[in-house]
Amino acid sequence: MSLLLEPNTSDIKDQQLYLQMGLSEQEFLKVEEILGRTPNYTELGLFSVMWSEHCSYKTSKPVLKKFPTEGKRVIQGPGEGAGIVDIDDEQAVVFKIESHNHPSAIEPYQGAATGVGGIIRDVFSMGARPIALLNSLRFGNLNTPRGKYLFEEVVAGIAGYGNCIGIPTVGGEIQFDDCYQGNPLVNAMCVGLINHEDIQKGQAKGIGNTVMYVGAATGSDGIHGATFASDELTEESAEDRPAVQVGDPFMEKLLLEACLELIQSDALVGIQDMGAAGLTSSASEMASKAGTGIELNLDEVPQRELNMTPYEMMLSESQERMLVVIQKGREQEIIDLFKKYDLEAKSVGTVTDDQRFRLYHKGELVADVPVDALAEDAPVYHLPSKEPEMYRNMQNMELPLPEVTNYKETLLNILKQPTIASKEWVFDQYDYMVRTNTVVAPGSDAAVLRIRGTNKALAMTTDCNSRYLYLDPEEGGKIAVAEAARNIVCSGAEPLAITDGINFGNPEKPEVFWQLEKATDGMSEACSVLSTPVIGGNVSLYNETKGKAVFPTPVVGMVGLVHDLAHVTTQSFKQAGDLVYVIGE
Amino acid sequence: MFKVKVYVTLKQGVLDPQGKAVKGALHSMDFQLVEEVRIGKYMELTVDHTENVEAQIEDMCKRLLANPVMEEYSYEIEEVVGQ
Amino acid sequence: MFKVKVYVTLKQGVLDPQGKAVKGALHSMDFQLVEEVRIGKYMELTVDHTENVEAQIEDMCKRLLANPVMEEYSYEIEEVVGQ
Amino acid sequence: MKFAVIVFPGSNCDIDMYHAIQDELGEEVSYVSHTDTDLSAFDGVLLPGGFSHGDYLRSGAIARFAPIMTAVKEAAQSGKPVLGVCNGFQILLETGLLPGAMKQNRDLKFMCRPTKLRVETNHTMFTSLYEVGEQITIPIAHGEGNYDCDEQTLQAMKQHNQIVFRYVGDNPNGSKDDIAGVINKQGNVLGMMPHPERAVSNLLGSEDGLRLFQSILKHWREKHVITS
Ligand SMILES: Nc1ncnc2c1ncn2[C@@H]1O[C@H](COP(=O)(O)OP(=O)(O)O)[C@@H](O)[C@H]1O
Repeated sequence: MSLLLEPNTSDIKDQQLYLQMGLSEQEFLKVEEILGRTPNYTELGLFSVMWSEHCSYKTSKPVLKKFPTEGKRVIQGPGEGAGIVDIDDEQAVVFKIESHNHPSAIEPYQGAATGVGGIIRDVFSMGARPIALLNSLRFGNLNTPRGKYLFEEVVAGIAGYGNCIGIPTVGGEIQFDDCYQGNPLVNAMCVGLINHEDIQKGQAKGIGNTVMYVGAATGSDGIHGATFASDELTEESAEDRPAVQVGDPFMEKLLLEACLELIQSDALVGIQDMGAAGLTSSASEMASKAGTGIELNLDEVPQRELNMTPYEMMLSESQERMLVVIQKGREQEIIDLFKKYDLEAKSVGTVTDDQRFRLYHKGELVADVPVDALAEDAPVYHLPSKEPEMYRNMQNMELPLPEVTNYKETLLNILKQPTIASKEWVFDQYDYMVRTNTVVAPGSDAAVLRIRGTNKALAMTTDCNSRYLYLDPEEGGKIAVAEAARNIVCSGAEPLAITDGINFGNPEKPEVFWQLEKATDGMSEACSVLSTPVIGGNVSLYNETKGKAVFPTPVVGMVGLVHDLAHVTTQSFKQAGDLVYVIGE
Repeated sequence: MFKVKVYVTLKQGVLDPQGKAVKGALHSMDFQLVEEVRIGKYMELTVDHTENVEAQIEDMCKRLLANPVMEEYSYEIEEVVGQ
Repeated sequence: MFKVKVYVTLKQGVLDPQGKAVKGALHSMDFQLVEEVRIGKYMELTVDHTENVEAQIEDMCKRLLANPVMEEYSYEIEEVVGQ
Repeated sequence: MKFAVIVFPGSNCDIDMYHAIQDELGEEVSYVSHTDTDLSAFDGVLLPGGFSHGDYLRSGAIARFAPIMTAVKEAAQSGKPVLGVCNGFQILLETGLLPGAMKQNRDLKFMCRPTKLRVETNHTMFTSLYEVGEQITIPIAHGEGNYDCDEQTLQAMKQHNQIVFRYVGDNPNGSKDDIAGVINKQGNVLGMMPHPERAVSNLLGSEDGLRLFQSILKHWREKHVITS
């Protein structure tokens, strides 16, 4: 029914519908050039999500390229679902951070919860067992009803998802500042453990192999989420959204266990989660990376609603879904495997040899585009950058030294700041102990988890003081990495690598782009000096309300290796009479 | 006094994991006749007599009792006589 | 087809922490007229046509939908005509 | 002694329970699926924490209908030790193996923290190695641990010494009479919200929970192992 109402190619051109979908005039022309014709509505949808900043990194790619990404322990750098670092004994640690800022501004509980769910899928789709969750949160003024509501609901959403799925939430950080009032930041990080032999890739290899869909059915929730995440929040954003994505951690728990069993099967060729841009990004990226093509029969896609159009199915961001590629002829094994977990696995397509992305619906070919055009060939922009005047003025300013007259009062006032105060109210709601590996719980510098059966442990932390970055993005970027490294070292671990969550304003503003460049320069330098390469991350731009950007907030998630459990150290004073030293300048 | 019954349900298209789980449970208990289950909230408010009850209830629903981003609501107001 | 509406509420006398919290929130929003709030569940079941619908619904409520130790239930069955 | 850890869809403390028995108690233990129907090979049954079936509708409400629950009831009737922790406790309540019901925590929030418990009786097969009145530290991690029952049930439980653990000091969740754990009249089915399996090694903060498992083992040995 809605198929008939869908705009045709002349509507698309005449009404410039691509603009609403986030494609510029030039980008639209480029799509026409690639196809040699005007795209239909479904095809336009594919391009618009895949070429959004969220999926293509079209404006941030040039700066991200500068990050040091190699190191002798790095097994997988940026590019796959999550990065992987060797921790000896044929074991490796897998981790990544992901933002869910815009969804959390609209529906804080579900936005935060589905953010957690998404990052967990990124980690287990690499074949790893997720062992810990962390987060990094930014809110506006806690004394406003809205600020308080967002804070409480985001924390509850993170807790709700992590507790239910049974992965401990072991750390994080929270900062409050007015600049985040209309645009809170919610970044979630997941850490997993893997044996080298189990490492998976998200690739659709082997012509003729079968593409299978597993997990929850597709609904009309979150359609166009990736595009939405690549634009500024507006008053209308709430009503704009077709349907809020709701997380189902129980479903994901089943999916997680099933997928970890699946990776032991030699019938599995490739696996990837359906995150932002759902079926579109997972399928096209898997084919593009393998140099193959993919054909999907959308009639086979499990659907939660009646009469879904190809456009809706391809752009839906329903949660708890995975795409897997299976050796031809072994589908039944996979169906049986998932059935054990009360899940459905369905054959929805085939790997082809012609590097095309083809979609069929009700017997008709509804989309036919070159697969690389969606994934690899997305445009890349080198945006202009400009040093803000405020920065120049500040460099010439005399450093104001605060004068303290009453130390006790000042101390108490500092401790009263929500950003400084104890976060126990928050982590009390997180099951940080489940799976009984948490040796150092939240409340110290970094969390430490033992690796069962060994004498090793992993230390992990998230850090970023965005006020420093606002004043000086380059120095602030260095400080963020250094702070994370200090937290890791103070816990008794050797820093291994970082994942970064880049949260900035609108990069089309030269001053914001300048912040982005400088901050990543600073981070790159610190990472080189500390030998902590960047093995993956996430970019969230357009974090603005009413034209005002948030502070530059590149969150650093760092993991370290404790070589011996005896090295584990916590923050607290241990007994009266112990000596206290200050080290450093 | 009024007794107000408020019904809050999920909007069309919003996933209802609870409803799904309950349907599954009912099926495994052999209640195959159940086609769909949607779970919402039911609230009973006891409210003092005031002029503009309906407007206030509307306001409460919109601002607190239902989450307009994902939920819909309806209500019934009954006057409680005597005691 | 039938549409069945099931209401599950806490028994009289059982303290309702959620209701208390909502009442507190309403008061702090200046809805002083609210005397009491009780929060329960509202479920909508779509059910195939069968002979003994009522008996089956009764059974579902007793065994699964409500916990007899602390909850009560009631329901309404509506026949959905045509399509 | 051979323990079964029952795994429901959504259980997530099954592993913790398994390792507590295997690594710290040093006894035999196996996972048993919710779809199995036979527990005759086991000497003790453990229902672990987690979110069976997502805790949707009410915690424990759906798990109660799992095929394995018939065997759990049989095990309980035959006098074998049955321990339900957290979600396991909630399932035992829904099943009716223990009296009462669980509500959302008083503050409506999930809470995870070490709590102080008082051991109210050591005349049970689960607590014989504790002193009566002893205070132990065991963590909780739950959103629905606000235990409730009617007055009559409470009196009956008090009379039969069925309240095994109470929270000391702050009652975290608002449970009636500070109840943290209760046992059935026969004395072989224990349900508790705090997690003894998370308190079996000092590396993780406490080993006060270990004696609970050791008590079970001791009771079993006294009954079954003929010493010559
Ligand atoms: N959002 C959060 N989630 C979990 N733990 C948190 C969160 N925020 C802070 N914490 C924990 O509280 C402790 C103190 O955090 P923070 O105030 O950021 O300290 P620091 O400045 O030393 O890093 C840390 O152990 C941290 O992991």
